[in-house]
Amino acid sequence: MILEGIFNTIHMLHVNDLQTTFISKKESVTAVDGVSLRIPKGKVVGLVGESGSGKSVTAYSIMGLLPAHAKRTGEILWKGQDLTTLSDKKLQSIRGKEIALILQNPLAALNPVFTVGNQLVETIMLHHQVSKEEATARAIELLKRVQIPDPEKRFYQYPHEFSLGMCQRVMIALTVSMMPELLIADEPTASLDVTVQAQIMLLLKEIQAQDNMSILFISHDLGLIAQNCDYVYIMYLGHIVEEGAPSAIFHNPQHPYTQALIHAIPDPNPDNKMETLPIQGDIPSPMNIPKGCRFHTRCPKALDRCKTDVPIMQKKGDSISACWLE
Amino acid sequence: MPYLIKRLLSAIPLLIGITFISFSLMKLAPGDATSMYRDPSISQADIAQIRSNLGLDQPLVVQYAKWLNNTIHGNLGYSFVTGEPTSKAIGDRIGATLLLSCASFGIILVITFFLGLWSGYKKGSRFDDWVTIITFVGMSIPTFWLGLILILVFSLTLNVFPTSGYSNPFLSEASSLVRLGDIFHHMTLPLLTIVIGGVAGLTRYHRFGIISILNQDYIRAARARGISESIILFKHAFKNACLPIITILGLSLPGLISGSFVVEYIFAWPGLGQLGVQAVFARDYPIIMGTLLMSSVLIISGNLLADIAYAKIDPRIGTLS
Amino acid sequence: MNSIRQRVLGGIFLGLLFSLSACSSPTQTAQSDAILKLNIGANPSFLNPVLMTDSASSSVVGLVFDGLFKRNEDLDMEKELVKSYSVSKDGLTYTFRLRKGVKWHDGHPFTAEDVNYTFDVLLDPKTNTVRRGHFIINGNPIIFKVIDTHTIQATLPQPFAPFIATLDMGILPKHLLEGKDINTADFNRHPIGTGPFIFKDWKSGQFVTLKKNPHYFKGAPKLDGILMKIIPDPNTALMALQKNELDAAGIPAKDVPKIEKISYLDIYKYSRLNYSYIGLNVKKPPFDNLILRQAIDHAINKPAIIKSILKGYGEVAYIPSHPLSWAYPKSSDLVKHDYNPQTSETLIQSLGYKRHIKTNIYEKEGVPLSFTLIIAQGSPETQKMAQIIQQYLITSGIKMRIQVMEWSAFLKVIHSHQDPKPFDAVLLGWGFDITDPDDAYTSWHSSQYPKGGNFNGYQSAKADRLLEKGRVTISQKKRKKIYTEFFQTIGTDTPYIFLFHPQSITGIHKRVKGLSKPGPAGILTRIEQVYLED
Amino acid sequence: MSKKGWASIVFLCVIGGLALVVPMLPFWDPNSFDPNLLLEPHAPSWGHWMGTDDLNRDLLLRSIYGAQISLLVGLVSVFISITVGTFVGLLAGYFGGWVDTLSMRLVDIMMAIPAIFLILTIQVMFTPSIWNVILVIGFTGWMGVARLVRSEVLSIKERSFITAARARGIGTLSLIKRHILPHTINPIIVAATLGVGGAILTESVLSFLGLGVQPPHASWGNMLQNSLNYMGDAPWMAIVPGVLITLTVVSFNFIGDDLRGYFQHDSHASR
Repeated sequence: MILEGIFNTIHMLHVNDLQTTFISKKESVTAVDGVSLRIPKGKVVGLVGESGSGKSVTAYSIMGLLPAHAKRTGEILWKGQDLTTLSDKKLQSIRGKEIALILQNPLAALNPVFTVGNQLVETIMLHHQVSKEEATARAIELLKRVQIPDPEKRFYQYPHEFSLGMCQRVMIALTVSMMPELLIADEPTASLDVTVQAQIMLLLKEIQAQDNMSILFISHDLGLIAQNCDYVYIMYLGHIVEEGAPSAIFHNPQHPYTQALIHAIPDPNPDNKMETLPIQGDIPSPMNIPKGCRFHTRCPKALDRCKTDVPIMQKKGDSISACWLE
Repeated sequence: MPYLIKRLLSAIPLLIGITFISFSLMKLAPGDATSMYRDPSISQADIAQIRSNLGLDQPLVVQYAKWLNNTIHGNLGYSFVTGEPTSKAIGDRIGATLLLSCASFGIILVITFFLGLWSGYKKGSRFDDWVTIITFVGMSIPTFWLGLILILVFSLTLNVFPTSGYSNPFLSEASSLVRLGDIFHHMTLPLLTIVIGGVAGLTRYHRFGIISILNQDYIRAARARGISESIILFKHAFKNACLPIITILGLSLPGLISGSFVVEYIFAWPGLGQLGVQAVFARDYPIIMGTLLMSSVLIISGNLLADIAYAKIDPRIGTLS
Repeated sequence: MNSIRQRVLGGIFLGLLFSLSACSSPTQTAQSDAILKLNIGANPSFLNPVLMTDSASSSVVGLVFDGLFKRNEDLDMEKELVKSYSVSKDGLTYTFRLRKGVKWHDGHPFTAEDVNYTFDVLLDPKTNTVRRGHFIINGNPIIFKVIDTHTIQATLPQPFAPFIATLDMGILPKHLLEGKDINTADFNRHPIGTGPFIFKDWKSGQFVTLKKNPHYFKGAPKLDGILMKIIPDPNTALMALQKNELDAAGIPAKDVPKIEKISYLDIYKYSRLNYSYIGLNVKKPPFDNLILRQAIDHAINKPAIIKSILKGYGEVAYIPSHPLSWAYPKSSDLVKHDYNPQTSETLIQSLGYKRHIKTNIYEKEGVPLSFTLIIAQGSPETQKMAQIIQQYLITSGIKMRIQVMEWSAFLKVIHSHQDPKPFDAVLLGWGFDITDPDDAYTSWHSSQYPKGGNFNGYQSAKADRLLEKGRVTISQKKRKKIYTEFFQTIGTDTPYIFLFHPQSITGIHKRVKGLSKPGPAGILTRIEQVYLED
Repeated sequence: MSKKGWASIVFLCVIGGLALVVPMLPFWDPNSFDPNLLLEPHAPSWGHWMGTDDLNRDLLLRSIYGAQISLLVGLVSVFISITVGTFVGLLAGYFGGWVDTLSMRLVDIMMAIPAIFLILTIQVMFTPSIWNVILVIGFTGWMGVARLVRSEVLSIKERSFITAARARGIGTLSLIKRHILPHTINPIIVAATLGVGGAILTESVLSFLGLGVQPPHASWGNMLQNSLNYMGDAPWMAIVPGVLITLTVVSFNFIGDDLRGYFQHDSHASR
């Protein structure tokens, strides 16, 4: 397969035909429908899509953090072990230690009533057999490493006393403290200012390189993904519609949705008059999924066939996409 | 400190407002303390003399000003009905009320804590369904009805608890341990009556709190770090869930204080509520005002304590110093 | 000793609840001491015979203090602190010789100074007492004078037959109270008297305990002490009786069959000195009409009410007196309006009223025959009775509305100073305190309206004359004749619809012995002779 | 709406329907009885499905009339609390400044006076009647609503559509009426539903103290008070109204709870 060709490495994570459904008394909503992903060791894999496309649900499905009324089928192979079959206890021992998660709003992700130090020490002591003093020392060390000034003082402060960017640094410090093999970063910079965004991305890449982590980088920002990832998945309404190397996706997108996403990126150069096709309409509700190609309701080039038949993933150009268009 | 002082100072106009409004309401009600002795054989001259002795013939504002002035000087006056100093009458009763309300408070908190936590955590489960139904029924049962039924069942039929009262007077010579046991024996049924209603109401809030907290990102993030469910529940969720509970407790303090009066009435529990209600019926103004002042002070200081506790738990609220 | 409040409230129904206050009863013996456990139903107010106004206090005060006289089970005035007395020929000067050797509970000797002090305090306007009026006759106070340490003289402004009957009030110790403000003195909560029991402890809202006075001048009581519990709710009190937490408790009539089955309890039934009635406002339509008042009297089946409300424990009332009183007329001298709906309707029709076709209510000139009965809140029995009366009247074509009022509001209406007063009719129970027919004076003399006890506006020159004559006549035989005529006048004029005299029903533990003859004063009037059998 | 919610609605419809229809039928009078008979409570039988009270009156019939009064007291008094509370809350929240300070001080004062003293004192001032009970419960229960509405208004005031409306030159009155009030309606509906249950309970306490609805008219509260003397001998007298009060209050609470869940869900979805 093409993937092996590109990376030539082992896959840490292999998601196979994942389907996640939220069941309630009134109706069931399938937020992720047949997603397959591979994440090789030491690489950054991007997952792109509009909000509501099922990116975060994919992340939570992998972590086993879905609410009780959600149902998950398919395989999630982590180093050959199917996470969907593991007991809660087993899963707990993998979370954090092997697979970590960073969320979009770093302030909300920190418990407001405990100090930053408390939460760091708690995590360190959970994953490493160290004394409290040792954990404290390590925590301060970590704060230093994620470039938080005055870490000895900051250690005793509460999350609300930190700026958003600082909070995200704390979250990264928390992640680093666990030394995971895979980090799932769910829009880690979406709530940050552009300048801070760059700093955080830089920090993440640095950490990733130093620890040889794998990252599943989830974002709605195709530009950010293209700059930072080794491989990209495009997701629309619970389906993967296109995947490939960033260069391929960016320069020769096959799926109309990917093309639309790329065209939606504003170009700072006024001379570069590329035709911009704004995506029409809103993403349909997952409670009311269109038949056939899920994108046909918004696709400018939709054929009759698109309304009835579900396209399958096939290699086209340099990437793999799911579209009936020739 | 300035915060505390500011809060305390702001309580003063509140207290003046409370007492003035109550005083006026009380005076608008027909009759006064002397109407209790209107009997055909009592001469009108006697009644008029007593009214003037008690100062009841003066205008409302004058009476209030006098009361306020005396109160500021630490003199709450003498009961019209018993001639007893108001402070002593209240002092005699407040112990019983505090005992009953503090004990019920403590028990309610403990039961609520586990019940709310678990039903919130197991939201939608059979356990949660039952807790929901039971708490709703508990909230909806009329207190006096419940109290009477408890007496009927536990006291009269099963004969395990005394019907009423605070202690067995024969035990006044017994060791303090025996006497304490006796008080608790008497307290069981009134306590149960208060606890059933209290637990029901509070558990609802606690459950809500737990559910909304368990949906927060920081809980998800903590789980993603591999933190165990028990630590999540008892450390991360618990401390946050305390915040709404403290608010509710602060708000429901007036209800708890005045609500226990029905219970005090049924079980002949010699508390402040009983004193106050009897005083309302007897138009015993000094006692009414004393009781009101006392409960207002309790309520205001309870709210203050709630605020302090809130600030202590929630670092986001400005520090007190 | 009935308190004033009891007399009013007293009414029968509330009285039922508190009736125990006047009596006492025994309990099971868990302790070696012989302690009698009673319920006084409410927290006492002043444990001071001059200031108290409630029955709970009087229950305690009656055991701690002695009066100059005491009313015995036959309602006669018996000498207590008085050894002997004489009255001057003109009926104005009474000389009382007091017992010697009587000691206060603190050991101080009792003298005439104490008696003098007690009446001084009573007459002092600064004292908040409602008893002053008993000792002021037509605006002039009775004057007391100490003759020697054990003799005291009272001088009346005019002859006053009921004087002795007011002297059962407890006497206060001068040495403990002189110079203090009696209204707020601590004495009122730690009383010291000369009576058979010594005050021990009062836990507000819980209980009062008394212990025996070993030096009591009539001999030490056989009981070691008395525990007076404060259980306001009568149902709770009844449960406490069944659980042996009380030795005696008043029993609601409906519970008698249940209590009768309990082998260790005895039930005593005895008359109480009161009556229940509907007071009609005779100053105001519709009850300014005598025929209509009589029609209503005929419309109500009193024996049936006694059966329903009192389960038969009571007798029909015809006049404002009690069959046990010496002044009560012979049955043949009573004016009776027996239950007869037919007579009632005939009387109403004679006034020109016609039944309305639709509502079936009598009306005249388009105005329906209707009125409002006000009752005081607090007694379920009173409410029940009002509803029964309502049913009787509706059958007779009279519409009666019931208005329940809180006590103070209720009293404000009936004691309003306007003329006519703003009510149509009230349902009340009246008690007698002084067992002298003169107590009718305050309720029926026209001078007592609108300010005073004559709240329904009954004014009759004939009744006034008889009442004035009755209080200055000393001979009991002559007085009985006067009052018989007075009661006949009242019976004919029907200002009240008299309903019944209820009985007190007390359940008492069998091991309580030494009970006195059951009577209006209860069964524990000889408290010093009461004992507990093991 | 949950199963409990539907069951509650059905129950309340049945009770409410009976309470509405039965008193209009000319067959029975719940207050009348034959005073010449021996009057005592009778146990449930074919003639009287739920037994009779101490005056031989049918408990089922009285319960239905009682339902009418309890529901009336509950609904109307809550309507009053809601009206007053909304009015005060709107004024305080919208105008702020001294209006806010003054009205919130008043709320603080009213809330710090133990409710029962307030109600007792007011109630004894007037002659007890159904309408006074309603007024007293209504005028002592508005403070919570005022606080709720005020905080809603404060948060709505900050939202951009209000600024936009202002920018379009919309007057204060229609701004409040058309833009602010509709947004506070959901929490008000929830508070009202829960309040009805509370008001019914308060009425029963007042009746227990003899200050509620007066005889011969039946309310569940005074039926319960009446039953206290017969707890041991005629338990049905206590059980029938006691259970009815509990079920009705539970029903209102269930519905309120469902509504709260529904509106919360709704508002999350729309944001």
